[in-house]
Amino acid sequence: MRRDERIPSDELRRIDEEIRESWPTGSAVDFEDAVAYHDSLPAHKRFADVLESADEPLLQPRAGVPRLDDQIELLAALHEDGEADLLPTTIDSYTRDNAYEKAQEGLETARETGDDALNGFPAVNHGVEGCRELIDAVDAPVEVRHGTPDARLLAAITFAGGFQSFEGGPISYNIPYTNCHGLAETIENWQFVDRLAGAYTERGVRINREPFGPLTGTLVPPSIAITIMLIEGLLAATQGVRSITLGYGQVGNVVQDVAALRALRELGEEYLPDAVVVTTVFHEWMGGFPPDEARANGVIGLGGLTAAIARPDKVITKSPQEFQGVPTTEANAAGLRTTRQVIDMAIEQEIDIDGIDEEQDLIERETHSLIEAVFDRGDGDLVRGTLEAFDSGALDVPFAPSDSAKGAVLPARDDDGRVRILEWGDLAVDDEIRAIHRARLAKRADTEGRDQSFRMVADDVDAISEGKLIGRPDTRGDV
Amino acid sequence: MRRDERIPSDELRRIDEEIRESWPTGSAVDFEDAVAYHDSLPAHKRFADVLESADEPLLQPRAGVPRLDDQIELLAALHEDGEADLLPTTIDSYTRDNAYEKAQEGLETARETGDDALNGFPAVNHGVEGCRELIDAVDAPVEVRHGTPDARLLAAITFAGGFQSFEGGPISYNIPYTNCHGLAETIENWQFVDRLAGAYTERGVRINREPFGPLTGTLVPPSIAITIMLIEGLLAATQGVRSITLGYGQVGNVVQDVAALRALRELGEEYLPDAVVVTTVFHEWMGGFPPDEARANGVIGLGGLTAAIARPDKVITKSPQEFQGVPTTEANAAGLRTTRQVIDMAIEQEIDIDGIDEEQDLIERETHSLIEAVFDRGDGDLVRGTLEAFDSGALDVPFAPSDSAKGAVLPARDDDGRVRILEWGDLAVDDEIRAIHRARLAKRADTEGRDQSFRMVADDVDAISEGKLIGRPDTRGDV
Amino acid sequence: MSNTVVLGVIGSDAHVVGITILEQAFSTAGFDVVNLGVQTSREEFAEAAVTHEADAVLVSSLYGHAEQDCRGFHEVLAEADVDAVTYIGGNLAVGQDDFERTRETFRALGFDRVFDSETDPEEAIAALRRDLEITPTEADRLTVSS
Amino acid sequence: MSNTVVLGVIGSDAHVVGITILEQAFSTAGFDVVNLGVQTSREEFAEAAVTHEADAVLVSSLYGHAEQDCRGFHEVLAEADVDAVTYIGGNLAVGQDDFERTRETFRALGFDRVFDSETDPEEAIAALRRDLEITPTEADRLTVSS
Ligand code: B12
Ligand code: B12
Repeated sequence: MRRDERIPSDELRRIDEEIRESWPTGSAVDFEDAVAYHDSLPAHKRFADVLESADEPLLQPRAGVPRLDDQIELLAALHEDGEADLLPTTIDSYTRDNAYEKAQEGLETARETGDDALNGFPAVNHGVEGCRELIDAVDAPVEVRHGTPDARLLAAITFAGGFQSFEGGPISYNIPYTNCHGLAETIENWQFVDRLAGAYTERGVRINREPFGPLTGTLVPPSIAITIMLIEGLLAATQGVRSITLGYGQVGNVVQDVAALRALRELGEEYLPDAVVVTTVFHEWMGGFPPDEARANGVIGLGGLTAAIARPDKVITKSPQEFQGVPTTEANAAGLRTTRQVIDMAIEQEIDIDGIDEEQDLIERETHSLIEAVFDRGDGDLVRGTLEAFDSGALDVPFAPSDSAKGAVLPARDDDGRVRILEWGDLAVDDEIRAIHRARLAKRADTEGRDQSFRMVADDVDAISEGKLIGRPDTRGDV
Repeated sequence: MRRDERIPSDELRRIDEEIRESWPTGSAVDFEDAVAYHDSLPAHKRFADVLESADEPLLQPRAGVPRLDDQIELLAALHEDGEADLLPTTIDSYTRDNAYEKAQEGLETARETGDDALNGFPAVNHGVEGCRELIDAVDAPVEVRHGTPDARLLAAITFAGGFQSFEGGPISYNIPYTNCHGLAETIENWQFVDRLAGAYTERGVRINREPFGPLTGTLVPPSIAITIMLIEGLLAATQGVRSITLGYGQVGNVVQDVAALRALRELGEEYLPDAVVVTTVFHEWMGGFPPDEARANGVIGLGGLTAAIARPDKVITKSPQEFQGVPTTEANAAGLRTTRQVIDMAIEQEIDIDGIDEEQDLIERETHSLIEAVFDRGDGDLVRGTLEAFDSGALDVPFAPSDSAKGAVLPARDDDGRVRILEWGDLAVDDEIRAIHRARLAKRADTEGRDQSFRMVADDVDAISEGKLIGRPDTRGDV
Repeated sequence: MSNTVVLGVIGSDAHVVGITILEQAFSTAGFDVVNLGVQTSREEFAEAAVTHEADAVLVSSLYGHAEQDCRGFHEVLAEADVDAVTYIGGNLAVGQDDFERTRETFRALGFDRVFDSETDPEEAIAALRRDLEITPTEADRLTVSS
Repeated sequence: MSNTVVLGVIGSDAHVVGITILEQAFSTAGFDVVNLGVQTSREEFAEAAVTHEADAVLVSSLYGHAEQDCRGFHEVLAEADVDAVTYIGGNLAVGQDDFERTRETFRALGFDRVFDSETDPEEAIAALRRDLEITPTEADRLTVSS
């Protein structure tokens, strides 16, 4: 098992070579040439600089289609019609599984039939040259967004291909995304990704790294998400990453969301080394959306308003077609503009809501408790601490498909709609905190005249898609 | 000139007869028969009861097409697909001008060609029977919405036709809507309308009356709107109206909007007689909309959120197609559902924003000053006071097309986006209040490094349609 | 270069905000503006054009009845011997129209230019300068697409 | 009436929330549920169906690759001599599809019923009760439209 230590240069080279040899397009990667390519990019395509110097939340959609020319067209449209500030390239599911052969088949089918046989852009198959064509063609910084447990080859190719931001991390792209990879394994994989980003950083190409904050997107308690962001931020920093964007997914309660984003920023500054520039990203609601574009626009609007108050550095927008499937370009651009309008109308307003500080305190207390438990269990080593914490359930993620997490934690909303914890499993928070949650949930149970149970959790999971924040019993009756 | 006194019964009868004789369909109006018809309506079609007993803001769209069957279909769709709680019937512009002949032509063209040759439902031409067919066919309470300075015949026919709510008032349907009617004249006209509603009320049919709060819809300072609501409420109460819904149009600053809605309710309770049940209605942004449905959804979303915090009894929704023209049924229903989603997600949350009380205090101080000035000038008579106040500019409405208002007041947003007064004309507020506005506007001018001028007003008029709340100089540069 | 522009809202339309903005923009641009306000009849437009020897008549309509209101407008102008450039702008049709069709309708009614409600006043000013052959200025380089 | 249902998410799809809800709903409704979790292969479905003598196999797919993942699924079941009712549900196509077309596609692949992602678990339960000829209960009177 690796420790939380910087991968030595020779080891880096060894893995790098091995990785590049694992698939034909790997051979086109040349570090020196890549650094030169990045150096040739104009200032407005430098992801970290653009993000870190913005004075308003920047907007970024999700988007990826198999063919290069379609992807260029899609990104151009999102940039122009959607007024996106930052652009994404979402990778297909086969690539995420390292099934490059299948991705190749899908790409060829797409090329022949024009059908989108893949649910994203197979960057490995497009190779360094294809990626650079994309970077050259679009007029804004572009991030790789994926969900790949073993993203080493993807990183090698996309970094060399000119992408300057890379989403994911060993926990956030494992626990919510797969059940086929152990945590020890993904930590190793991501140490390489971060080390490679660090190598570019040393040469002046500050690759931005963005741990995936929303996790399973479904009622994730803020302190759990923030703890994982801190771990991934720390692991990345060890490997030399200097631009880190910590993420958080909207839960829909404005006070809790603003408090969480503030806690995320504060704790990020507190825990990450000074050499790292910390930024934050807010994801509009990542759980189940309403099956209706009009209602989806309401969800998006509330997200925009939350962003205007909390002022994260970046917002990842949703489209009104989220429920149904991958959105059309127009719907994707519409989600961006709806968000922009709300943010721009609200951001100059002084909107100070009571109770944010208290909620932030609670989140910070919980997070401190969790992250210190991780440190404790690691006995000086964060990798070990992380593994032990997940193994014991001291750290856990609700609705995790992965066996690497206990999945014993169950969240539910309180009477105000804030996400609390109903089932704790072995989560490392003390009784005092548990009592606060318990009291809040008891109040809700009381309001609803029913017991706290999985039924409540299930109702909450469906609530937003059914038009409410809280899954009250009569809500279900309506449907 | 009439005074603010209840029209005596014989006078009521006299005018009523005269009015009914002025156009053929008037002859079908029979008061006793009408009372019996209202009594036959089920509880869920009784407007005042439904509105006054709701425990969440009810939603109502705007909608009117010329043909009866189309109008029925339209309202059914808005009720079912839009989930509207209360339904409207918006009257066409010819009827508003009492040009029933032209309305008839338009209606016939519509019947022949299927084209919507009128911009609303010509209720007078459809007559009592047509109206009742509509009321019978739709499954929710229906309000008449129009903009008619002389709405006496329209009221006589629609009340007899089963409508139980009627928008407008002598000021609010004059000053913003026309330049062809004096204020003394419209006050007389509306005394009759209110007296007729009062006559039904006496018989147990509580016709709901709703003064039109948004006025010109364009940066109207809250205190001006509220003052006019109080005047119209008082005039209606004198005539026996017992269910009054005071209105207010969103200005887009959340704190100011919530403060204004609270002030509206408080002052309504304070000034209107105890016998009157006071409710409030919030109109989503009534000024120029963005020429883009996605951005329009953002404006609507902010309106929904404001409603969730302020909890008015009713919300009049906008559609994403507001900019372009009369919306399709689908777009109209979409505006309703977007609003519903935001309200239902936010309404159970405790969102207490700082500064609402101070803003409310300011609005109440200004309103007291204005309404007391009206009382003073009337020397005991509200009608006279109103006329003199408008005549002297002690009361005024910005962007008024009517010569009955001085139109000397010019509003502009302050640095926080709240609507303040830049040019006062002879508005009856004291120097202390003026100084507060001046200081706020000076701060903005300072931020923008430019003088306070009409340019600023013009920029603010366009701002929301161009994507911002405040018309900053660089905003224009962008476009 | 004191060119005179007659401006008003036609029919029984009372949307005044647009012409308030237009009045200010045209004045600032150096035109003499005669603002007739809202609910102006064809005859009032013609009269004002004669009285003020207008170079241009600018008609605004927002409420959706423009077509009915403008039928015969140019005949009234012709009878009064008005020889001015005529523009119309605003929300010219009821509902969600296709603007190109609307433009044709109003061109056929005799308007020299037809503007939709997304029109920036600067655009109309640039067009009018061109139509009246006023010495080009900075603003003129804006594209005119009406 | 202890009917056994095998449930899982096929392919490399890891969307677990839907099956978590389904598991609970089917259990509450009295079925024995074998939840295979996410990223379940065709073979794993077949094996579990054999081992647990499943009356029904419920396949979930959200991520848009259902069609590829389900090609050959019924052949694998047939080879293992599984004779169970088969349902599939979720977001079955990439993008904004027309669901009727999608339903046909999956019917042709051999599924007895195809559900979209708006499906309420109660609906699937009612359908299964009907298909397995389980004594009707209250819930059964719900319309089944799949
Ligand atoms: C504010 C408003 C009102 C206010 C008006 C207050 C007042 N007296 O001015 C109130 C609430 C009173 C009102 C009433 C009505 N309104 Co209204 N209103 C609006 C709204 C929201 C904004 C208009 C505005 O002020 N815009 C800001 C100004 C700066 O822009 P503008 O007016 O478009 O003008 C600019 C351009 O169009 C252009 N332009 C305009 N004219 C001209 C002329 C020329 C020659 C040129 C070059 C350019 C040009 O330049 C201007 C300056 O930039 C619009 C919808 C929208 N646009 O968002 C509806 C809208 C115009 N109204 C509409 C309707 C139907 C009405 C009513 C009939 C509604 C009703 N059913 O009660 C009444 C009509 C009353 C009457 N007699 O006129 C419809 C028109 C429908 C259509 N055409 O299909 C609209 C589009 C709303 C809708 N979607 O249904 N309204
Ligand atoms: C939460 C979520 C995630 C979470 C999942 C966490 C987890 N492990 O579960 C995260 C963020 C990790 C994620 C990842 C991805 N996601 Co996702 N995700 C969602 C989202 C927002 C909600 C899903 C959800 O939990 N809904 C709530 C549950 C209760 O409902 P449900 O899943 O629909 O299940 C119900 C019904 O469908 C039905 N049902 C389901 N299966 C079956 C089976 C039978 C037999 C029956 C009868 C009924 C039935 O009953 C269920 C219970 O009521 C949806 C969009 C949406 N629906 O709003 C997108 C969505 C499903 N995801 C999508 C995609 C593309 C992905 C990724 C590939 C994204 C990416 N590009 O990174 C990855 C895939 C990773 C992987 N390997 O699987 C797409 C699928 C596109 C398509 N089909 O065209 C969607 C539709 C979003 C979108 N519009 O693009 N996602």
